[in-house]
Amino acid sequence: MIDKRCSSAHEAVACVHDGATVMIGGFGSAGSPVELIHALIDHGARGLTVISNNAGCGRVGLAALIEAGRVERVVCSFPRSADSEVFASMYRAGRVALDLVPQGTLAERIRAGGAGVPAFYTPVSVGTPLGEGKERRSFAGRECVLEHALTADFALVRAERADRYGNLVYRKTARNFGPIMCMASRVAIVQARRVVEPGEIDPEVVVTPGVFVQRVVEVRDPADESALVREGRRYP
Amino acid sequence: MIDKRCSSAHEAVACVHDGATVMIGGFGSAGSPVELIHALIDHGARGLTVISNNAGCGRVGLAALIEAGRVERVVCSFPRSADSEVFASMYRAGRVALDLVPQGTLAERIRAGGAGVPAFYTPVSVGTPLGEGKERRSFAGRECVLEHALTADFALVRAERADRYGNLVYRKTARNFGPIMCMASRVAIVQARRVVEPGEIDPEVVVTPGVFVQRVVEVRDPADESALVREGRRYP
Amino acid sequence: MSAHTGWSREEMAALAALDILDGTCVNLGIGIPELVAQHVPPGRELVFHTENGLLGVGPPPTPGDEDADLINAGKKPVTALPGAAYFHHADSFAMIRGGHIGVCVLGAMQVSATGDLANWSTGEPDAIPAVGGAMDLVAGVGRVLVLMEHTTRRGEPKLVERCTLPLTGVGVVSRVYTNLAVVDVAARGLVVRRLAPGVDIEAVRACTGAPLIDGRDGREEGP
Amino acid sequence: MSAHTGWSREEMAALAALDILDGTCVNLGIGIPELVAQHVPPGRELVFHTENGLLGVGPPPTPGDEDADLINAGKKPVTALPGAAYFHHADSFAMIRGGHIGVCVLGAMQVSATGDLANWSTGEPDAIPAVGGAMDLVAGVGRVLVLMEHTTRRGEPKLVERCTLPLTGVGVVSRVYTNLAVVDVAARGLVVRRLAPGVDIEAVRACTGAPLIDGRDGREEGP
Repeated sequence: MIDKRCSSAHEAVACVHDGATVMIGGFGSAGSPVELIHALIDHGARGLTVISNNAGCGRVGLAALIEAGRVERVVCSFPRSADSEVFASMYRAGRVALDLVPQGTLAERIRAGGAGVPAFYTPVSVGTPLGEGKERRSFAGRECVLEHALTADFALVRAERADRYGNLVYRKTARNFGPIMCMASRVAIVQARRVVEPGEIDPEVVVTPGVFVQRVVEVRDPADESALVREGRRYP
Repeated sequence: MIDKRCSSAHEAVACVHDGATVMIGGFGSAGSPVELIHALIDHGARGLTVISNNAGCGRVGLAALIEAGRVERVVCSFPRSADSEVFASMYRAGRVALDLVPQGTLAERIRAGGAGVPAFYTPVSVGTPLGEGKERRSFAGRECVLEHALTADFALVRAERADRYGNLVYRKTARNFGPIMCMASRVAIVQARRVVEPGEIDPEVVVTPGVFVQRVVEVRDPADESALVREGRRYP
Repeated sequence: MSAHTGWSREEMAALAALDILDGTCVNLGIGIPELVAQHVPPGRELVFHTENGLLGVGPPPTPGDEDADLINAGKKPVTALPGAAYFHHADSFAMIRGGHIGVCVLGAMQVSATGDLANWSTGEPDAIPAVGGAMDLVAGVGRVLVLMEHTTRRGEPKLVERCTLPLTGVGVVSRVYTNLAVVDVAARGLVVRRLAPGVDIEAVRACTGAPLIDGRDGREEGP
Repeated sequence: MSAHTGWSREEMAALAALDILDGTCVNLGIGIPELVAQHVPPGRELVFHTENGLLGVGPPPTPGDEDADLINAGKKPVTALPGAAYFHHADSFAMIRGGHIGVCVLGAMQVSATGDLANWSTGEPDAIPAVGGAMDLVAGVGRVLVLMEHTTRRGEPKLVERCTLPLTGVGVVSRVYTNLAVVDVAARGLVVRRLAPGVDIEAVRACTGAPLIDGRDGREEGP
């Protein structure tokens, strides 16, 4: 029987090894898999490369993972926000490296990684500092750059509902990077507010088919990361 | 007010011009927009390039469009089936040209066209006759070919429900090429079994957001193309 | 001339909103551009896209009704209108890069006479670089409108011959709305289409870093 | 030796099914491979994928319950099991090309000693060329199993040194199940793993177009 359920967030992330590349879902706090990230901090894996849209807020979630010194490199589009002091100070101290990628290029590179497309051309970033050093080519008179697929060993993703096959639906704009990160990672680890029986999710509305998901853990009352940040919480 | 509804299939396809490139949804008969194709036959546009997975069955739908001599070229993955005599005889008579494309490459080229990606690399077709003449490049030791995006002037697509914004949901495996063809065409023309009020389609389950759709027509009882073929029907 | 002479931010947003055709799908950048949504002229329906995965963005929720899972690209709580749709990031940027979004309205640090845009980096060595979706928007959206003050707080021109700050895109801006003027980026240069009340074109030229062609109604043909 | 000596098609399908691990996501080609779904050993759960947009394909519907909108890649009516999911073609082939489908089972016209596969074109000049998803499957799926008769109807070998028919993919086949034998494509050549009851390896060699290594249990180490 196929059963991708884990009994705890700690069990779900136990497979993450030192030096792994980990995609982390969420756009700001929406969709941030806070419980999985905290379990990963407890787990202790280090030397991680994190691929995520942002670089964490406050001193919880991804910011706490970075603060704990576990992250060598962040690949993201927007590591700056009102509450991103942790990344800023670690970056300025040379303790974390940054690959800055335009947001749509980041999303498309992740999708390409999941879809078996090793590289593609895009006009985005041509003529800008982020386009420098990239291979150029013109299509129908438009200059483009070559972009390479991103893949990861693991993805940490928050969903709304899941079943034991790993089928997922998300909630509102918390969907964001979850579906493509599940596609692009060897082991997609998902926390869902509810884990339901197969068939309870209408096959027409599944957003992430189970084939893209390897581990599922129910987290009934996930923390609202933005609330934790407002309250000044830190982890651990 | 945004209102993409048309009062008839004939009105919906009236904009198709001679020489246009037209994507036609469906996989076999599932999702084939029979009423729109028949309206296009009545409309009379000729010199068309059709992009579709198949090349029609029996003497209705796409087969009838080809039989009427309106199609100069078909871009597809599988123009052969038990009931595809029309394409076969027109092809052998030199009256329709064929670009044969592996099915996944066809789908990805269409998606790329809709997503503003002019070209991408894929390992599919390397070392085969369909890979001959294509530009080659190796990524991580794997040989790939360069594939170019496909776009179209128009798409004819069948959906299950639509609203006046053009939001769409599909039914079962009739979804197939519809979503990506709406993305890749300048004017996506959609027949839906029901056109509903905005808000009646849950925003979480929309498959094709309205921004990809330009025209919507309600066809309450669409013909089952496979039944028409079994019955030996022809159009007109 | 003070940066706050002329139109208010609200007025600038209203002017931009007036120029967006009925039925257009619009992406609004963070900051002043967000005000555009409040100034859609009566009788027009625009659909607002936010790149974090929602088409059909509605007004902010009433206090207490915020939903942490329903935010815009600026990470502010929003609502979804009837007829909205949620989608993932790759689909969202397929809309942008694929040319399906008709207009985007962005803030800017500098705009050049040829429509180059600089709006993502101050270029300062200790700044944390952050680009978000700006480069994707300017590369993919059909018409890029810029809303900005005419000069920096220190009075330096933001409309310039060439941008000195790191670029977001090359030749991408269509029209600029400042507190002083509405300026088109045309093949022959920057063309003033409209001046704020009480503002003189020579005064605008004095705080602009590139030549301005006077293209106001009755003065000259459009580009 | 007649092509119909040895295992029946049902037996070949059952042998292939035995080799597919619990929990695998499987794509079945049109024809003999479709039989594999009926021979999943008790206690194993496989998820069947059809490239036209369904994961969780169930058995054929009872007559009268067919749904024209619910078909497989062979355009035959199917059902969807609890836990199924529908998706569009680009997502479906993202699963295939992206390596998410563990096994595919295909028919073949020829398989070479190095695992080249020819299964889409007879190469005849008047044939209507049609490729479908075969090239995508062999390029993307981790393990490609072939189910085929050992020879053509005219008795010609289908396991050959080099394919003479147009290729579907180069070096893609892992294992071949014929009516006579189970044969692995290994680095050192074709290795016979099992023979059908009453079939002699020399007889198999006689109707095979490439050298066969005898790798049956107890005879030799695996590749």
